[in-house]
Amino acid sequence: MGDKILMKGNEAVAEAAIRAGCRHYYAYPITPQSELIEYMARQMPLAGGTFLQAESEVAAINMVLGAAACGMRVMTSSSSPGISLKQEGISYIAACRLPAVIVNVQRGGPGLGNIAPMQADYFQATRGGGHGDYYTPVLSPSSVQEFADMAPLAFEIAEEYRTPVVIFADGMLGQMMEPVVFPDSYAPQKDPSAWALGCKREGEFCNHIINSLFIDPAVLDQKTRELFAEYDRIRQNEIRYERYNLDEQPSILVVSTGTAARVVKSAVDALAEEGIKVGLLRPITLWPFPYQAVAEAARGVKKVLTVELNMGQMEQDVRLALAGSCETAFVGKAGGLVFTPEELTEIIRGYAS
Amino acid sequence: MGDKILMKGNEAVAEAAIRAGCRHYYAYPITPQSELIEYMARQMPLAGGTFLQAESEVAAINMVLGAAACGMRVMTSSSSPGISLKQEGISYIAACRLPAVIVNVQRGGPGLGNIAPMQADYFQATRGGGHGDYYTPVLSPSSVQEFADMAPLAFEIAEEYRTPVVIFADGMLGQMMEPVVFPDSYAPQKDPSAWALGCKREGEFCNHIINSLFIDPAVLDQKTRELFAEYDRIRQNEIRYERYNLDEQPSILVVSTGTAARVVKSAVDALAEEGIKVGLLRPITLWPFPYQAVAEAARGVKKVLTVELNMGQMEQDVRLALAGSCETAFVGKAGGLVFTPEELTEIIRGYAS
Amino acid sequence: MAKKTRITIDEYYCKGCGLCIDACPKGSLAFAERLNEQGYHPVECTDQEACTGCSLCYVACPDSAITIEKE
Amino acid sequence: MAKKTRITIDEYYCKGCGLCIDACPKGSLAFAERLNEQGYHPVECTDQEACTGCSLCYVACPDSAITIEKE
Amino acid sequence: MRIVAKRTRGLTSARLTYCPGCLHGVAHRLIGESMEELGIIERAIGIAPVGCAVFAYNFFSCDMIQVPHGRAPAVATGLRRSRPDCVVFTYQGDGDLAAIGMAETVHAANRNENITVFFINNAVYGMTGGQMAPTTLAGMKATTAPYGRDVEDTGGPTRMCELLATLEMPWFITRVSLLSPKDILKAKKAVKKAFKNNLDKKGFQFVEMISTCPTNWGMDPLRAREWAKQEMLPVFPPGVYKDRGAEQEDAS
Amino acid sequence: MRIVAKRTRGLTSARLTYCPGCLHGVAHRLIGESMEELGIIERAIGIAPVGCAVFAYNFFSCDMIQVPHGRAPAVATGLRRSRPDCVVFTYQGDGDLAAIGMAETVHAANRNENITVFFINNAVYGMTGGQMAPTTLAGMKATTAPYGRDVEDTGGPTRMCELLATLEMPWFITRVSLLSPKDILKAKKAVKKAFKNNLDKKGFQFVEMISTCPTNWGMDPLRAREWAKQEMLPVFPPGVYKDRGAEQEDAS
Amino acid sequence: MSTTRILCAGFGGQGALLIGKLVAQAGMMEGKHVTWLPSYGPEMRGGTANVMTVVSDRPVGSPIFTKMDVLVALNQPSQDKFAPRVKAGGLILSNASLCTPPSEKAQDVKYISVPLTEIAERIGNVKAGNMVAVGALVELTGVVGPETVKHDLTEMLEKKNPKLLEQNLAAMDRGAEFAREHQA
Amino acid sequence: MSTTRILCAGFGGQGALLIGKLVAQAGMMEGKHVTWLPSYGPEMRGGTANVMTVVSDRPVGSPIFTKMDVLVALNQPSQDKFAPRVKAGGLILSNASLCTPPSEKAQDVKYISVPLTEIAERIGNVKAGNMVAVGALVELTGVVGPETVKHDLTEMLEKKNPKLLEQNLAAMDRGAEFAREHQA
Ligand SMILES: Cc1ncc(C[n+]2csc(CCOP(=O)(O)OP(=O)(O)O)c2C)c(N)n1
Ligand SMILES: Cc1ncc(C[n+]2csc(CCOP(=O)(O)OP(=O)(O)O)c2C)c(N)n1
Ligand code: SF4
Ligand code: SF4
Ligand code: SF4
Ligand code: SF4
Ligand code: SF4
Ligand code: SF4
Ligand SMILES: [Mg+2]
Ligand SMILES: [Mg+2]
Repeated sequence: MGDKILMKGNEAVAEAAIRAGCRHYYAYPITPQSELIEYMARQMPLAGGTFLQAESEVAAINMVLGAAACGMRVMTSSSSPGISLKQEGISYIAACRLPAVIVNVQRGGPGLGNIAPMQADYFQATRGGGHGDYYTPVLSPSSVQEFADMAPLAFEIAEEYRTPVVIFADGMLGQMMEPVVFPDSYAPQKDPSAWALGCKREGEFCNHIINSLFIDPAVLDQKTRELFAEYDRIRQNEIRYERYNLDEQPSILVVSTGTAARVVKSAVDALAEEGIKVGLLRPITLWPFPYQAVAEAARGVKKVLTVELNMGQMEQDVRLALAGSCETAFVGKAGGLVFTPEELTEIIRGYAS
Repeated sequence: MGDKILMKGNEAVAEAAIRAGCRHYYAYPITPQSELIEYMARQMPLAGGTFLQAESEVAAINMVLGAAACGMRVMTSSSSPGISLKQEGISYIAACRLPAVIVNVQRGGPGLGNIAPMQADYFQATRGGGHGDYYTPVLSPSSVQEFADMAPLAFEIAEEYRTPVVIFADGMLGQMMEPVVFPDSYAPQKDPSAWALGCKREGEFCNHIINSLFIDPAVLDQKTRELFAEYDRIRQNEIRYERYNLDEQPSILVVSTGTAARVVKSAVDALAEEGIKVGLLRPITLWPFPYQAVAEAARGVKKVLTVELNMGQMEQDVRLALAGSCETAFVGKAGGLVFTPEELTEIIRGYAS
Repeated sequence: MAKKTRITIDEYYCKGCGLCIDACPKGSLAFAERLNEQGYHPVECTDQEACTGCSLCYVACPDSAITIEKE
Repeated sequence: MAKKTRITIDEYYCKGCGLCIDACPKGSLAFAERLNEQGYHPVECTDQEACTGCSLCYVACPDSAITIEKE
Repeated sequence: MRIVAKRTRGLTSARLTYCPGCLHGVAHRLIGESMEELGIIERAIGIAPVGCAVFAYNFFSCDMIQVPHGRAPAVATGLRRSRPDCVVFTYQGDGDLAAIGMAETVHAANRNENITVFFINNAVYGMTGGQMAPTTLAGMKATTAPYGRDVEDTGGPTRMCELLATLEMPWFITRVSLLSPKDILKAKKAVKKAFKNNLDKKGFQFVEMISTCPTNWGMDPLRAREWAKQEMLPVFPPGVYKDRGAEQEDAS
Repeated sequence: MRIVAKRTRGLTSARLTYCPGCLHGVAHRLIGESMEELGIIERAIGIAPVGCAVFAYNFFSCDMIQVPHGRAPAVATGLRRSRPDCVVFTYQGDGDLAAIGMAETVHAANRNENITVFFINNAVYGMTGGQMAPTTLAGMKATTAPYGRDVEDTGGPTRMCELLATLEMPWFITRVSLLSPKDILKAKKAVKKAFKNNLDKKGFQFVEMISTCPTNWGMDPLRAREWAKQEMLPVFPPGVYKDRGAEQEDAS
Repeated sequence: MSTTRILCAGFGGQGALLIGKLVAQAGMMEGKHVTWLPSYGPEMRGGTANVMTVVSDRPVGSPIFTKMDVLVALNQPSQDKFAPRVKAGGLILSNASLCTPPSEKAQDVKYISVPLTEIAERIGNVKAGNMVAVGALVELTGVVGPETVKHDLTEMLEKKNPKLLEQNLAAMDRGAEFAREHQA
Repeated sequence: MSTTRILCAGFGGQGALLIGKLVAQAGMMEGKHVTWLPSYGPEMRGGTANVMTVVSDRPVGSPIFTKMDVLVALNQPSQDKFAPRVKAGGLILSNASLCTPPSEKAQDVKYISVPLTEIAERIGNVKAGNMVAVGALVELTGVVGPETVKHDLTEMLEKKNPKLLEQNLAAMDRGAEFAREHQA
C-alpha cells in the first residue's frame, strides 16, 4: 500500500485507472468532470498511453468503441448531458459485447441544468438509457477512495462479462479532495485475443468480426438471451452494498447511495446518539440492484426511507425490492441541492417518532 | 368523419399530424420509420408547412427545439438508435417546458440490432432516457387507427402541459396497412404567445427567454418541483388504458401494450372459446402508467402476466402497481420476434391451468 | 494462332447486371435464357474463341463473378 | 475654446481591465485606488478637460461601462 | 449635453459575467448596437451557446434561447423557419461551433439558412477552464494540451471561414478582429452587414471574431490582446472569405 | 492454364448483398484486391458503416467492425491508436460520411489520423430507400425531395474533397470514378496508394468514389452509369485534391 | 369466425405486394377487417419480397402469421420456403412460369399452377402477371368479390392510365378463367 | 467527537482554496479524516471563490455544511455572506486590509481582523496574505499543528522555490504572532 495522498475524486479515479492499466482514454471536457480529462491529458502520455480529446461526446464514445474492439483497457468520462449523447454508442458497445468504462460525474439536470452534484441520471444508468434490451453494471462510489477503487473494479467487471461498466459519481465526488491510498498491484487484464480486432494471424482461417447487426430476429433474440445470461451471472456475483448500523434491529431503514449516503451516515450517527436506531443500506452496485439485501434489511423496520439527490428514482428499485412488504417513503432534493446532516437528521427523526 | 382509407401506420400518423395542424417537421431517415419522413416530404409543402431532412437526429431534435420555442406544432420521428441520439435534446426540451411530439417507430436492439418491431425502448421512453429529473408522456398505439389518432392527442397533451410527448410505436405499426378514418376537425392549438419566441412587441418591456440553465441549485430545485407539479396534473388527467374481457372475473390478467397487446387479444379470444377467462389490461399511456387500473384489474386473479416484445421492462411497472399483492410472471420475446396468437394462447393456457 | 483463354462466370455470384457484356470489346458475353437461384439471368460466354483475356469484363463486374485463365 | 465633453464611467459595470486606459489617446483615464463591489479598481477620468470625446475608450470597453456626452 | 456614446439598448442592464478585459463583452456590444441601430431588437431572436456566453440570454435585450452545446445552428434553423419575419442569430464559441457543432455549422451554412452566426474565436475552451479548442494554435498550451498542442497528433487549428467558403451556398463569410479599437470599428461594420443581409433574406452570414481569453491564457487583458495580434492573426487572417452580394455586384 | 483474373482473397466467398449492377461491389473488389496485393489482409481492420454496405463485415476477409451511423472515423481513431501496427480503413456512404458523420470526418481528417476512408458517393441514401443525401444533385428527385432537390432550401451537393482539402493536415485526398472499366483501373491505383500511405504512417487518406444506385435512381445499371457520367462527374470532378506526398516531392 | 390469411411472395419487382394490397383494399371496402404487412428492409436488396394479408369478419389480432390459408408464390424460392406453412384445407397458387410443382404435396392443400407470365404476355403486358394471380386468387377463395377489386382498380387507374386499367381487368379475368378451368 | 468545519472565501486569486488545502493536508498527515470541497464552475468568473474544509476525528459525512466553526474571509463580500453562518463559539478570521468589522457582532463568535496584505507586504511577497491567514488560523484553532503545515509546505516548495518557501513560512509565523497578540 502506498501513502495517503490528498486528491480530488476526478484525479484519483484517473490515477487509479492508469495504475490499473488503462492506456486509452477519449473524452470531451465538461464541468464538473474536467479535472479528470485534464489529469489524463497530463499523465497518460507519461504512462505511454493514448490520450485524445475528442471533438464531441459522440465521437469520444465511438473512439472508445474502437479501442474496446481491439481489447484495450479504455475509459471515457463525462457529465450528464454528455452522457446522454453517448447513449447510442453505449448501446452499441453493450450489444457488441465489449468491455469499457464510462465515468459519469453527474451534474444538475434536466437540460443544461447546473453543475452541482446530483443523482438524477439513475434511471438512465440503471435501465440502459440507450435503445434496446441491455443493462450496464453501475458502480456508485461514496468517497474519493471508493471512487478511485472503482476504476480497477470496473475494468475487472467489464472484462469478466464483456460489458461496458458505468461509474456513477457526481460533482461533489469529482471536485472534493480526500485522502486516497492506491494499492500496490492490480488484477491483470483478461486476454482479449480470442475476439479482439487486430489479432488475426497469417494463414488463420477466421477473421474477427465485431457486430451488433442481426437481421434475423431469431438470431438477435438468441444473442440477446446470451447477453442476459451474462446479466444473470453478474447478478449472482457482483452485487455490492454496505450495511451501516444494521446489526441491531433499527426502527427505520434508509436506503441511499453515493454522496447522499454520506450525509445519511452523519444523520444516522447523530440519531444514534439520541438513541434513535436508524440503519443504512447503501447500494454500491446500482445495477444489479441489491434487491434481496434491501428486503432483508427491511425486516422488522417501521418504514423504509429512500434518500436521493433527485425527485425519486432509486426509490422504484426499493419498492421493487420490498414488493409491498414494508411501508416506504421518499426523501429527495432536486436541482443539485445537497442535504445537510442537520436537515436529514430532522427528517429521519420525524419518521422515527 | 371521412372515408376509410387503407394506409400504412407511418403515413397515417403523418397525415393525422398535418390535419391536426402540425406545420413543422424535422427528421432524419431510418428504417422502419422512413415512410413517415417521406410522407411528410411529399405532403408538408402542399400544406404550406416546413419539411426539412436534418443532417442527423441530433440536428433534427434541435431544430424541433427551435420550432417549439416559437410555439409551433412541431414533430420529429425516428427509430431506436436515432431516438438514443435525441436524448440530450429531449432532456432540454422537457427542461425548457416546450411542447413537441416525438415518434419512435421502434426496431430491434440493442446496437444496430435489426429493423423488426420491438418494445425494448420502454425504459428509455418512460424513465426520461436523457439526463436529469424529467418524464415525457408516452402514448402507445396498437393499431394504425390509434397510431393516427395519437398525433392530435399528443399535440394536445404537449401543449396543455408544455412537455414533449413520445409516441411509442414499432416497425409493425409503421409498416402495416389498416383502414383509417380521420376526424373532420381537430382541437385548435393553445395560444403560445405568452412564452414563445418572436412574440415581442415594440416597446414591450420583457423579452421572452427560453432556458434550462439554473446555476443556483435552489432555483433549479424550484423549477424541477414546478415541472413535477405538472407531472402530477398529467397523472391526474391523462392516464389511458383499455380493459378487454375484464368484466367478468378472469383467472389470469395479462398486461400488454402496442403490437404485443394485439396478439394477446387474439389469444384471449381463442382462450375464451375454450372457456378460459383471461382479461387484458392494455396501457395506452406508458407514462404515466395506469398503476391503479392494473392493481384493480388484478383483484381476484390467479396470476398477472406481462407480455412484452422485449426481455422485461414494463413488467417492472406492473410489479410496482401490484406491490406484491399478486403473483406475476413475464412473457417476452427479444430481437424483434413477434408472438403468434397460437404460441401465446398456449403460453397463457399454461398459466391458467 | 490465337492464344487460348478461358473465361468462367460463376452463376452463384452473377446478378445479370450486364456490365460485363457492355465492357467486352469482343462481344463474347450474353445473358443466358434461364434464371439462376437468385432470379437473375446469368451471363454466359458465347464465344470463348473471340475472347482475348483482356479482363475488362472482370474489371467491370461488381460481383467478382468472373475468372479468366490463359495458357 | 475646446468643445466641452463629459465622460462617465459606471463603476457598477467597470471591471478595471484597463483597455479604455490603453485606448485613450489623451491619457485622460486611470485606475482608482479603491475597489468596487466586484473587487476591481474601477477606472476614473482624471482629466475631463483633455478628453476630446473621441469615444475610443467606449469602443474598447468590453463592459459598456462608459458614457460620453458632448455639448 | 448630448449623449454621443452610451451602453446600447440592445443589451440589458445586467452586468456581464465575463472576466475583466474579456472581449466577449465587445462582441456583445457590437451586436447590441447593431440591433439597436437597425431597429430589430423587437424582431431578433438570439441563441446563447454553451460556453462563457451561456448567460447571453440575460445580456441581449431581444428574445433569447439557450441551447445544447454545439447545436445552435440547428436550433436557429428551427427558429428561422418558424419565424421568417424574425432575425435569428447565434453566438458561439470555438469549442461550440468548431468541435461538437461542426456538422451543424457546415450543414446550416450549406443550406444557406437565413441566420447570422457570430463566432467568437478565443483559441480555447473558456468556460470549462482552458481546455484545447479546435482553434488552439500549434504548440499553444491548454489544460488538455499540457505539453503544447501537437498538431501531428491532435490536428491543426481549424479555420472555419476557409472551410465554409468552399461551400457554394452561404452568403457572407468574414473574419474580423476585436483586438484594437480600430479593428472593433471594422468589426462593427461586418456585424451590421450580416444582420442587414438577414433582414434582406440573403441567407447564411458568418462573422468570426478573433478574441481573447485573458483568464485561461494567464495574461492580463492588454497582453492577451497583444499576444493574439501576434500569434492568432497570422493563423486566422481577417478578411472577407465569401460575399455573394459582392459577387453579384461584380457580375453585374 | 494460368489464372489472370479471379475473385480476390481480400473478399470472402459470401455473395454480396448489393443490387444487380451496383458499384458498391466494384469498390469492394478494388479494396479487396489492394489488400491482397499489399499483403495486408492479416493486418487490416475494416469498418462497415450503416448504409447498403452495412454487411461489409461479411465481405472483406480482414478483421471487421460494424459501427454506428456516421461514426466510422471516430471508431477508426480508436482502432488505429490501439493498433498502430494495423491498417485501418472505413467504408462509408454519402449519408454516413457527409450528413450525420460530418463532424467526425472533418476532425479525423484534421488530426491526420492514420486511416483510409473510402467514401462511396451515390448521391442518395441507398439502404433506407432513396432519401436525399448531402450529395444529391440540384433538382434531382429523392423520396425526401419528391419535387427535386431545391438547393435554395436544402443546400447544394456537398463536395467533401474540396471541403477537406482546405485543412492543412490530411495527407491524401482524391476523387475517382467507378463508371467505366478505365476509370476503375485508375481508381484501383488510388485505393492502393491510400493503403500504401497508411502502411507508411502518412496519415489521413480519403478516396471518394463516384458510384451509382440503379435501384433508387430507377435506372438499369448501364443507364445509371451513363447518367452518373453526365450528371455527377461535372459536379464531382475526379482528381487529386491534396497530396502531401507529392507536395513534398515538389518541394525537394 | 371467418379469417383468411394470405401470403404473397416473389422476387422484388414481380408485384407481390400489390396483390396483397388489392385484396386488403377490397376487403376493407366490403366492410371487413383487414391488415397488410410487407416484409421490409435490407433483405429486399435483390432478395424476395413478401406480404402478409389478413381479411376477417372481426378485428385482426396479429397481422403476422406463421401458417397461412393461401400462398401466392410468384417464384420458386418463395414456394420452397412457404409451401410447408400452408394450413390443411389451404391453397397454393403458384407461378407456373417460374415454379415447378413440389415433389411432395401436402395432403389437404390445393395446388394450382397458373402460367402468369404467359397469360400476361398474351394480354400484351408482361408485367401484369400479378393481376392474373389476383383474378385467380379471388376466384378460388372468394375472400373478396372480384367486382370490388375491379372497382378499386378502376378508381386507381381510370384517369391516370386507362390502357393499363383495361389490361389489368383483362388479366384478372383471364386469371379467374384459368382458375375455374384448372381447379385442382 | 471533534470536528472542525472551516470555510475560506475571497476573490479569485487571493488563494482561499490553498488555505483550506493546507489545513486538510496537515489534518491528513496527522491521521485525521479530512475533506476539502471548493466552489467550482462559472460562478468563478470574476466572482468569489470559496472552499469548505472539514477536519475530524471520525469519517466525514457531508463535506458540505451550512454552518461553520471557522470563517476565513479574505474580502468584504465573503465576510458579509458567510459571517452569519458561523456557529456560536466559532471564529471569524478576516482580512483587515479589505474588510470592515461587522456592525452587529454575533454574541458568541470571536472576530479577529488580520492585516493580511500589510503583513505579507512586509515579508516581501504581497501574495502571501493567504499564508498569513493560515498561520493565524492554525494558531487560533489548533485544528492542526503548525509544524505539520510547515512540513508540508517544505515538501512542496523546498526544491521548486526555496525563496517562496521561506516567505511562506515567515508569513505563517507573522500570522500566528499577530493572532497571539490580538486574540479577541
Ligand atoms: C454536451 C455538452 N458537452 C460539454 C459541455 C461542457 N462545455 C461547456 S462550455 C464548453 C466549451 C466552451 O468553449 P467555447 O465554445 O470555445 O466557448 P468559450 O467559453 O471559449 O467562449 C464545454 C465543453 C456541455 N455543457 N455540454
Ligand atoms: C443513428 C442512425 N440514423 C439513421 C439510420 C438509418 N440509416 C441507415 S443507412 C442510412 C443512410 C445510408 O446512406 P449512405 O450512407 O449514402 O449509404 P448507401 O446506402 O447509399 O450506400 C440511414 C439514414 C441508422 N441506422 N442509424
Ligand atoms: S476477357 Fe475481355 S474479351 Fe474476354 S470476355 Fe472478358 S471482356 Fe470480353
Ligand atoms: S458483370 Fe458480373 S454480375 Fe454483372 S452480369 Fe456480368 S458476371 Fe454477372
Ligand atoms: S473619449 Fe477619447 S479622449 Fe475622451 S476619455 Fe475616451 S478615449 Fe480618452
Ligand atoms: S474598459 Fe471598461 S471595464 Fe475596462 S477598465 Fe475601462 S471602463 Fe472599466
Ligand atoms: S474564461 Fe476567458 S473567454 Fe471566458 S469570460 Fe473569462 S476571459 Fe472571457
Ligand atoms: S440500393 Fe442502391 S446503393 Fe444500395 S445496393 Fe442497391 S443499387 Fe446499390
Ligand atoms: Mg472558446
Ligand atoms: Mg449513398
